[in-house]
Amino acid sequence: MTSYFAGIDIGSTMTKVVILKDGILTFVIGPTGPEQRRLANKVMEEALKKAHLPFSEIQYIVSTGYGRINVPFSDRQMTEITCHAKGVSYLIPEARTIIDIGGQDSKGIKIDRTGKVLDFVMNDKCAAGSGRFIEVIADTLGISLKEVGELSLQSHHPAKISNICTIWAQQEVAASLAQGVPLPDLLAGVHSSLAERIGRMVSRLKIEKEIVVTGGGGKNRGLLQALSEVLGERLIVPEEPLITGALGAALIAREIVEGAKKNKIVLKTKERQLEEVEIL
Amino acid sequence: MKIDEVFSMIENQFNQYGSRARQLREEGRKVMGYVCSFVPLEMITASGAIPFRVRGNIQEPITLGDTLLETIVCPYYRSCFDLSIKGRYEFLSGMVIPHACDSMVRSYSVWTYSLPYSYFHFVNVPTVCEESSFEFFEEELKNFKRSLERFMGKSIEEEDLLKAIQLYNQNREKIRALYELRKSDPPLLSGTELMMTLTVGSGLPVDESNEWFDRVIKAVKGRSASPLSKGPRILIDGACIDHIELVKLVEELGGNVVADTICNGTRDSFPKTEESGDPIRALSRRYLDKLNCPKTYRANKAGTFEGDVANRFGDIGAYAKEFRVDGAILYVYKYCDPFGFEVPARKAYYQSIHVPMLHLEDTYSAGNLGQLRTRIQAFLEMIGGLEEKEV
Amino acid sequence: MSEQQKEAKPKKRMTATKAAASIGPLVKEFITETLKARAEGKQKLAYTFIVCHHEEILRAMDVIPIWTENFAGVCGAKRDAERFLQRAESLGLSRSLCTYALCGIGFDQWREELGEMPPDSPWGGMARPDFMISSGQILCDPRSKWYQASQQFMPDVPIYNIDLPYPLFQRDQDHREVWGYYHKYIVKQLRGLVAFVEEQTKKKMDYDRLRELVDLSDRTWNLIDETYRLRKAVPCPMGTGDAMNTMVPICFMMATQRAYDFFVELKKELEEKIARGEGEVENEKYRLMWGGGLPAWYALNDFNYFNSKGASFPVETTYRMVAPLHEMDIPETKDPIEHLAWRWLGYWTFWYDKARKRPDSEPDVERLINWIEEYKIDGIVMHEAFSCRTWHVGLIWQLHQLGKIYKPIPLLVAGKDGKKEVVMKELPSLILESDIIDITSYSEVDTRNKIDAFIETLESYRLNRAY
Amino acid sequence: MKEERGIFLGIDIGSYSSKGVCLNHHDSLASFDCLSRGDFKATAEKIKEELLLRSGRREREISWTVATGFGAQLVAYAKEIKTDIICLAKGVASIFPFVRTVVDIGDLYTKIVRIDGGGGIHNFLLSGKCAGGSGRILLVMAKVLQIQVEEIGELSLRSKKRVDFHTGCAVFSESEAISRIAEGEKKEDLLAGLHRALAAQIHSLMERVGIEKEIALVGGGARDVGLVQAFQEVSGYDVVVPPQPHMVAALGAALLARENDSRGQGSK
Ligand SMILES: Nc1ncnc2c1ncn2[C@@H]1O[C@H](COP(=O)(O)OP(=O)(O)O)[C@@H](O)[C@H]1O
Ligand SMILES: Nc1ncnc2c1ncn2[C@@H]1O[C@H](COP(=O)(O)OP(=O)(O)O)[C@@H](O)[C@H]1O
Ligand code: SF4
Ligand code: SF4
Ligand code: SF4
Repeated sequence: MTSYFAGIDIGSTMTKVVILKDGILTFVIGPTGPEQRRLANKVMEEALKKAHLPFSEIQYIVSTGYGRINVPFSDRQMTEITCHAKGVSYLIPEARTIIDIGGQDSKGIKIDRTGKVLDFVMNDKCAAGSGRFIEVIADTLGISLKEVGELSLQSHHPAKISNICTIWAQQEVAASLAQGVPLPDLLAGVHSSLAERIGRMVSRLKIEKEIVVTGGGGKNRGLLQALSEVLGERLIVPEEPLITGALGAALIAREIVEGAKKNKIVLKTKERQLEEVEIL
Repeated sequence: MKIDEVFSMIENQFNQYGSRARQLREEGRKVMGYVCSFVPLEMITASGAIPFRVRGNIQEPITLGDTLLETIVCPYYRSCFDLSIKGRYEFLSGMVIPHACDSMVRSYSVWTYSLPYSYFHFVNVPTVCEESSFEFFEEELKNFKRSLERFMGKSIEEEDLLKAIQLYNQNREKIRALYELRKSDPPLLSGTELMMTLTVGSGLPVDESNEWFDRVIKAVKGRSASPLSKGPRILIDGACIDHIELVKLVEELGGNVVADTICNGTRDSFPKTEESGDPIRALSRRYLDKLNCPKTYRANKAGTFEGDVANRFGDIGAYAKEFRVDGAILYVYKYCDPFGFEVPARKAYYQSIHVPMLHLEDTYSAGNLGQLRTRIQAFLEMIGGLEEKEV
Repeated sequence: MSEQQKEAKPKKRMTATKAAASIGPLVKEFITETLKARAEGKQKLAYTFIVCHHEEILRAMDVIPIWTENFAGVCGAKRDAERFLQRAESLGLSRSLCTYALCGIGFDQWREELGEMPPDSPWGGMARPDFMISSGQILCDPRSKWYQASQQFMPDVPIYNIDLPYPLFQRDQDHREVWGYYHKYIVKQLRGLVAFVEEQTKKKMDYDRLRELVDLSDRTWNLIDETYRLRKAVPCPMGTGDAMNTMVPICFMMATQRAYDFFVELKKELEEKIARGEGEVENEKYRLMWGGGLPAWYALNDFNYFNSKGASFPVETTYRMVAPLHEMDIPETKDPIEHLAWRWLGYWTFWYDKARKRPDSEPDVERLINWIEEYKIDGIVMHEAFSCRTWHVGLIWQLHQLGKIYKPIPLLVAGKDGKKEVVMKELPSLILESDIIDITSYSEVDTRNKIDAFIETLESYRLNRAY
Repeated sequence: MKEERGIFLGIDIGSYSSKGVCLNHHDSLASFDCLSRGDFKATAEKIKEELLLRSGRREREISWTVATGFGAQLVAYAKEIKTDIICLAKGVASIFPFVRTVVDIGDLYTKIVRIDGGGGIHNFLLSGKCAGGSGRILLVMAKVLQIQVEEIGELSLRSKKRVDFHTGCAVFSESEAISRIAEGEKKEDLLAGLHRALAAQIHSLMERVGIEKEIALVGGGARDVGLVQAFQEVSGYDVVVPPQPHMVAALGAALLARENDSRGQGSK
């Protein structure tokens, strides 16, 4: 009998599902909104459809991310830190440091060969240290997140963003734009400001190579370049940096099942049913 | 008493911290507030007053306190001041503050001029620990004694002091016995229960506190099973932790808190006072030398960094072994200078004894706890395996 | 939080006095001297802190002090502290701790890791010491923990920690009741320092020389006091901006002839300015007191901004680390060490008697009151540096207490029915918030905005003063 | 002396909204406000045009203009820039001469100003460094809850259940709100909780400069009746709110412009 495992990562901005067979069978990325429970159901449903699987085939499900407790069908909840470590190590075994830049926080994680977490730091008190910073600015400038990275790479004279607070920086950027500072320069400034902050945080870990960037920040080439400059190191980005958390969760699901099998333990699982939930 | 009864009474007293002290005040006793582990409680008890540890409240936002005290004071201490100035401890007759950290020293005037108590005293504890420091500290304790005598209107006799020393030594033995109950795996007494019990004790006259500890010990010994399931065994390293939220969070997430170095725990409760010889001298040794607090500078006698940290933090290693600790959480408040400066050295020490450590900087506010949650959970995942938890 | 990272070099600050202008090169010179001495290896170098009343001992033993607070301040003033602060943070030190210490520890770690000075170190960097003298004063925790933390990176460098307590002010107890045993302890601590330095330098203390040096710094001390009192003149010839320079000989050069000569010069210069009626600002409108807090070293230009609005600072409570010796009620003694210990106690308890006499006063508040009167002060400015509790806790309360006990200012204001009436108001005050050297905590726009509003406040007091 | 026909403009360019007031020697002729939308220069021009249009005056009749607020530097036609502190003091004193403490809940800052009836300042304090304690958080909330900022006040008054909302980061309050809604909390209860938390922060800021009665709440935040009520409950003080609380600084600026003229002082 083939076994299927799923990991679901409910982030503050994106919900991601990975279904695992021997390798990644399928993955789906959807937005997260106020209705986390419903979206969890929806994204899962989509993933199952894509994989042509009935829900009952999924042996074990691990949820992770900011909204991990809001997943009605998850059998076990794990933090993003453990999950990213597993996921990244699976894709890039030589990774020793992970920098995850998400919408709610950013993290630095040090791992060993097997993907075990050795140490970590995270920032989550203030939006100024997270991907949200970029989102807010992009929104102010009226450009989409997808364009942000490329645009900033065109800059020759990055602007200096003097405010840390996201809200004040937003104001500053808007004012500079009105004064005619070119958009790419502003974006480059914003990226280096965030990169500085992230660099400062991860420097608390003794950074070792290879360094892998995950989370939405990994999709932003402007930010990556700034970060690489700050750290003075080469950065690796997985093909799809958003899903390493969900992938790790699925891998952990598999490990749990295998471990249980070895120790002849019967695992409790939740009912495999997608519910309709309406909020707002 | 049944165990549930005991703990529900403890919880009650914990939630109404100070109610017994208020009652005693109404009965005409004098209740003396204090903070930190450096105030010799024996002296207060011997004077006839009842020492009462002033606590903060992590659930209550600091408001009134901020109007007089800068927010760069350690948040725990600000909370203590906030509650005091809001009148929560109006039953106190006085307040004794020691020289423990800049937050305490520099705000001493603010306390003494803003609170309506009729007695204030500052105990100047030396920063270094040498022969001349003991001499000085003895004089300082004698001055404290004279000051208390003046306030209480009666002299403190040597036998009063000796009796108080004995009572506190008993108290510390009982606390030791409570800690013994955490050695089994899973521990028979949860960290949350212990923290509550100790906190309740710090708001009672020492003889009453002794009775309570006896009750708890007896009840817990009669327990057939632990209130917790097996999980990583955690040591909490830090300063004044007078709330249960951190420990509760760890235990909620599947860790078991089995040991600590904190001021409200082993730092203050394990070292005992010599019962023979001159009592003041004995007290000066206990408080200055035996209390292992970063506040007291201890010269590097080893000449190497490794040797120095082994001397300074040896108790951590000993507890880690004794209580079979899997990991430690170093919990330090923002703006706490004595502990803050030791983080790198402590980190190195934990590495040297191969105990994984999580460093948390907290702002003593309930709003911040959510942020600790993910960190603690990840740390527990990091040190615990995946498999053994499932049934 | 505003961040002015890697700010371009700050504009050169204009000083009012020639003496203040000569300080920059002077500091550079003594930092360079430490580097030279390190290279030559003839004299011993010691890390140490200001306000310990131990300079005489070091100088008498020919030990060259490396003032670690000074170096951090230099990094701050050059707007080049950030990289050292970040190093310290990456070691696990919280930025809420004394940033001088963080800067110093970050620098030490870097220098020890490289085995040489970090690249482009400000003024050549801080030399590796032969030993460190920290100070477990009742005054400041970081000064007792800092070198211990630095020692992690240079375990071979020994520390001597001098404990220098003084009795805190208690309203109901005369400090003289207890200072006998304080004095005894401090003397032992200082003698312990002598023994330590003797051991480190393999030299014996020359007590005659020590006595001379103590005498020299006593004379300097009195001279500083006389010089600074000249600033009572209207218009004020020298402000706090300059005093943040002239603090250098007070804090880092005591017990040297040069410090004495410096103040001879400064005194002469001030006397001349007063004779010419020349003020720090051309048109003195407001006289302000810097009532508490170390300055933001990277933003000393703010003093010029104040000046540009007609505000002068004749007095500051910061770095005025002297009190007239003859007014201090301390026992005479021939033993220089005993004298140092008395001077220490006399200095810290200087305002105690006065404070005890005025109901609800307190030494720090008492000092404010005295100086408000002596220097004809119109308003108080304080700086709350987030990372140092020592000098920055209690400020809000001091202002509060001052408002409560000090005579208010009568102002004419429009009352409820529109008629003018006299109300009594406390002295205007302003608290600026940032840090000593962490520039990320500073916002020039905010600060200038606050200064503008404060000047408007002073102006409305000036215009509406009833009598 | 300027001719009697002269008019005086007070322009307050805020980060959220910009306001202008036009006075002549005796009366108020016109006022206008609009959202700032980043381009302060253009906004300032627009306000001038609207004010002239509404007062039926011409540009050359402007005797003096005082600009204030976040974007004051960008009002090209201003003769003078004043801090919003003194403008608030002037403005409030002209409406409520009996007020001694002004609380301005603006978009980026909360400001406390202690004043006398003549518009003199006695003390002041600004919130700083983090937008978590200012009016912006209301805007963020309105956006997540999908309501208009104008509706917040009324809605929150309908709250029946006490929900504690931990304000922290103005940006993250969004995600906190989201998860609280997901947990089943009602919008009105959340808003009431937010108001309480914000009110407590403002109260504590106020205590630091000392409170003297009467108290006026102004600025855009004072248009939020829920916040005003929460403030009265939390602080235990009654407050007065002028009819157009957000216009007060602009009014003060215009008054200063007129004063300047009557004192006959010139030049920038
Ligand atoms: N295509 C993209 N280009 C640039 N940035 C992106 C892109 N997609 C997402 N992001 C960034 O990623 C963040 C969300 O990342 P994610 O790791 O999914 O966070 P979370 O787990 O909190 O939802 C957003 O804040 C945004 O800044
Ligand atoms: N009608 C309204 N109801 C409730 N809140 C409002 C209203 N209008 C404005 N606000 C709030 O007041 C804040 C400040 O507005 P305003 O005083 O115009 O700001 P500024 O002058 O700083 O630009 C805004 O952030 C918004 O949250
Ligand atoms: S936690 Fe630290 S700063 Fe706070 S009171 Fe205790 S020793 Fe002082
Ligand atoms: S007094 Fe303040 S600035 Fe100086 S070392 Fe101590 S904490 Fe640092
Ligand atoms: S500074 Fe700004 S981004 Fe940071 S917590 Fe405050 S409001 Fe949020």
